[in-house]
Amino acid sequence: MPLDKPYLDVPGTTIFDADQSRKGYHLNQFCMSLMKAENRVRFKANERAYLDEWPMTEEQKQAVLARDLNRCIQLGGNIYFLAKIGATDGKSFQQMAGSMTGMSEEAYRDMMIAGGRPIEGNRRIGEKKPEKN
Amino acid sequence: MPLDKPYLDVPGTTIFDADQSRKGYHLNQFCMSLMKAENRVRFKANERAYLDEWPMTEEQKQAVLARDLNRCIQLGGNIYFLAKIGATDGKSFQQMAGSMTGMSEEAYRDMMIAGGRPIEGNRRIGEKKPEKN
Amino acid sequence: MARITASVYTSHVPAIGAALDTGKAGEPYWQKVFAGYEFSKQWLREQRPDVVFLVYNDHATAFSLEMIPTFAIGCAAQFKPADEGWGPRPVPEVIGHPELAAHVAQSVIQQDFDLTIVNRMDVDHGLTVPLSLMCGQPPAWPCPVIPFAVNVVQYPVPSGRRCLNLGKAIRKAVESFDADLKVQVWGTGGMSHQLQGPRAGLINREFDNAFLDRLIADPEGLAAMPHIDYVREAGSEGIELVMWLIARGAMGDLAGAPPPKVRHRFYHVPASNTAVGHLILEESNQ
Amino acid sequence: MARITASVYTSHVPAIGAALDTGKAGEPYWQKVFAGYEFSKQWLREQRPDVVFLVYNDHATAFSLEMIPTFAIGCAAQFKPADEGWGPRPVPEVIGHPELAAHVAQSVIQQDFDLTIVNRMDVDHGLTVPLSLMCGQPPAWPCPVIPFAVNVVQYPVPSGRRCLNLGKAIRKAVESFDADLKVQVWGTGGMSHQLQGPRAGLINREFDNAFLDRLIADPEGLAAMPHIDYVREAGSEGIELVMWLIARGAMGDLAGAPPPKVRHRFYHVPASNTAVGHLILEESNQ
Ligand SMILES: [Fe+3]
Ligand SMILES: [Fe+3]
Repeated sequence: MPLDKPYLDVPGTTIFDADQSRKGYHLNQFCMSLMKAENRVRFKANERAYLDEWPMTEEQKQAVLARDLNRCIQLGGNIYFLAKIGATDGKSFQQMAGSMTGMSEEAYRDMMIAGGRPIEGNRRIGEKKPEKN
Repeated sequence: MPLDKPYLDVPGTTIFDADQSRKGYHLNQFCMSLMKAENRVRFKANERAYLDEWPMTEEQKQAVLARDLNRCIQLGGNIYFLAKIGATDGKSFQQMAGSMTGMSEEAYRDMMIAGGRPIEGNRRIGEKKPEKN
Repeated sequence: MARITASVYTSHVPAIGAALDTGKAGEPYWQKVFAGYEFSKQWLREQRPDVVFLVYNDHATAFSLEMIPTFAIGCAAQFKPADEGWGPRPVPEVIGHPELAAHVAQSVIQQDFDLTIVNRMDVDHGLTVPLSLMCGQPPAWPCPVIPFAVNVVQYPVPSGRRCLNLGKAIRKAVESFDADLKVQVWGTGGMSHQLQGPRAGLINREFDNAFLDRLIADPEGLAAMPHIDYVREAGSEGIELVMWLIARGAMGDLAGAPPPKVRHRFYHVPASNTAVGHLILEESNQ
Repeated sequence: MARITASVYTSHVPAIGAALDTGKAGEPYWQKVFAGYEFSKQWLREQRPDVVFLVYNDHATAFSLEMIPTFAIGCAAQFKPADEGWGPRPVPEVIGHPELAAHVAQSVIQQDFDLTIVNRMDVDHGLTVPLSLMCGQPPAWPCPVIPFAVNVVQYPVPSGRRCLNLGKAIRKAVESFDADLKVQVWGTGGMSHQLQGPRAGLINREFDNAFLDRLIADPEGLAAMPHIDYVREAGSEGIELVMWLIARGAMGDLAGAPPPKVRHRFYHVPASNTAVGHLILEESNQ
């Protein structure tokens, strides 16, 4: 792709650029539809049937059904859109963010209270980390 | 109003600026609704009832009912929005434009074929006109 | 690398589309208009671009008063002809070029133009009439089209200078796209016309022809012309002509190349309420 | 004439709104956040503006992927708190200032910023949480608010330089408005946070505090920082901090006046996933 992407070496991070946006268009628009109460009800009643109303890829649908947010992001999802799924499930932003880190909810919350994930070792892919996190 | 308006001395012309846009918001949004076939049908069946669904002023509604486009423009209408009323009535853009000039449809068409309304005498309000038009 | 090969300028009068769509194109009134595009259709077949970057304005069709973007770039894969109140025009769907559109958007935003990115929109006569004039009535348009919509409905519209500079930024963006594409930039709208009020029907041949002269030879000077001159001299809807400066700004002479070749020039009054102007400029180093 | 009296900077974490709305504001976790705004609430009562020009970003609420404006100015008479998926926040409607908004829009477009004018939109936590932090839970907000939304969701977002220059243009626009109004400009979002992927939870105290230092003393230098530094150092959502430069650009020192007074500064980690930063700068010639 000809877009200049200086951000590809940031670890554990996907920048929502035009390519991602194109890939995730219908996935994100599906998420947006959950801002209406009646759609949330319909989605919860039969997730698969609701997803099938959208021209999403099978992979995207599976990622939503599994609530695999990392996979959703890979497939073009953006966190502010995906957050509507979390809201539908009654999850907080902290629970959603934590779910992508491989940490338990408690461990993630404790990390935040202790000052958050440190920047050292997290600037560049392959950078040596001074400590485990 | 504090907006700078260098265009107020152009004769027979209303510039659709922020003030006009605010004044005409609901009038123009009503016009926009006529882009849907089912709304055109409902409007034609009972114009007054359809207009009453919109928070327009009584003056605006009367101007629409009378198809007085000059008055509509004074009250905040924009010609591209008002054109949807003309389309609903089956009028061409030339018929609509002509209707605002006080000329007959034929006289307006003939003026256009003869080269249009001349610029001389039409640049500034109060300017001396070299000929009647 | 992609490159700009030519720019095309034309009025986009809705009645021209209606004449074509209702089989009136053969009438003498309309023949005088279409005659000016005979050369252009042949030229387009020969100089067929890979993508057309089509600058136009929406006429209260895709954009109501809820949201009025100054500049909007269409990044979708396709765009449907709009129902402007009398049903959609019976013309082909417009196929977009999402990759180039996204690249231009990224590049131009980074050059400090504050675009609105649009991923879904119907396109009105402002976009489809120029295609009809340049391509006739084919079953499909000859190449992908990137719609670029400019606000000229609610004042203030962008200045001539801003439009010319935007064209320069679009050229840079196209030239940094990593695929061998021939791109044409089209500027549409105008020429002199006024559709509203007691002054409706205004036409100004002298202004229009001087505009064409200066667009060819003195675009930088022309870009300094204030809005009020367009409104006063070319009618309230003549302001659409600022969009021609975007296409003109994309030509190489403003970035140091030799002046473009004037391949075609046409002017006719009237089409409905409007003076029809048309120009084809080709890069001389083609 | 209208004038800018102060600028306010604050994070706009949604969980802060949720804590207030669900009666958790008294819990020790949240008390540490709200304590940083006690001074500010008192200050706002004393320095009550006539209008707040509130720079924020929409979080896929009013704007889906159909249309993504780089800069959008809210010109409506009122704006409803949005349903972001758990029902609208129980906070007052936001009353706009259509006349000043339209004036700023016109002036800023004529200074070559390509705004999108918005006449209808719901406002999300990006706008309402700063109001809650600064005003508490009143039955009505203390003054009209002009929402100004910046795209920081889809890359590329506007550069820091562009944002700072936009702030300068907003100042000029406000100062040419023909009514005696005290206007505050608020910049919201940030500070360091990342809500996505395995790096979620990133916090960078040193970056944040250096950002606050430079925002106060070296805004022109700070404006040169490229996006990648925000993303790398402050997390993918830390990019929201570019919006603070719009508010900073509106302060008089960048137009030749003396430096602003720092009335308040606060920093705390965490609120949910985010580092909370807050600053109040007052024009010194008040
Ligand atoms: Fe037009
Ligand atoms: Fe935010």
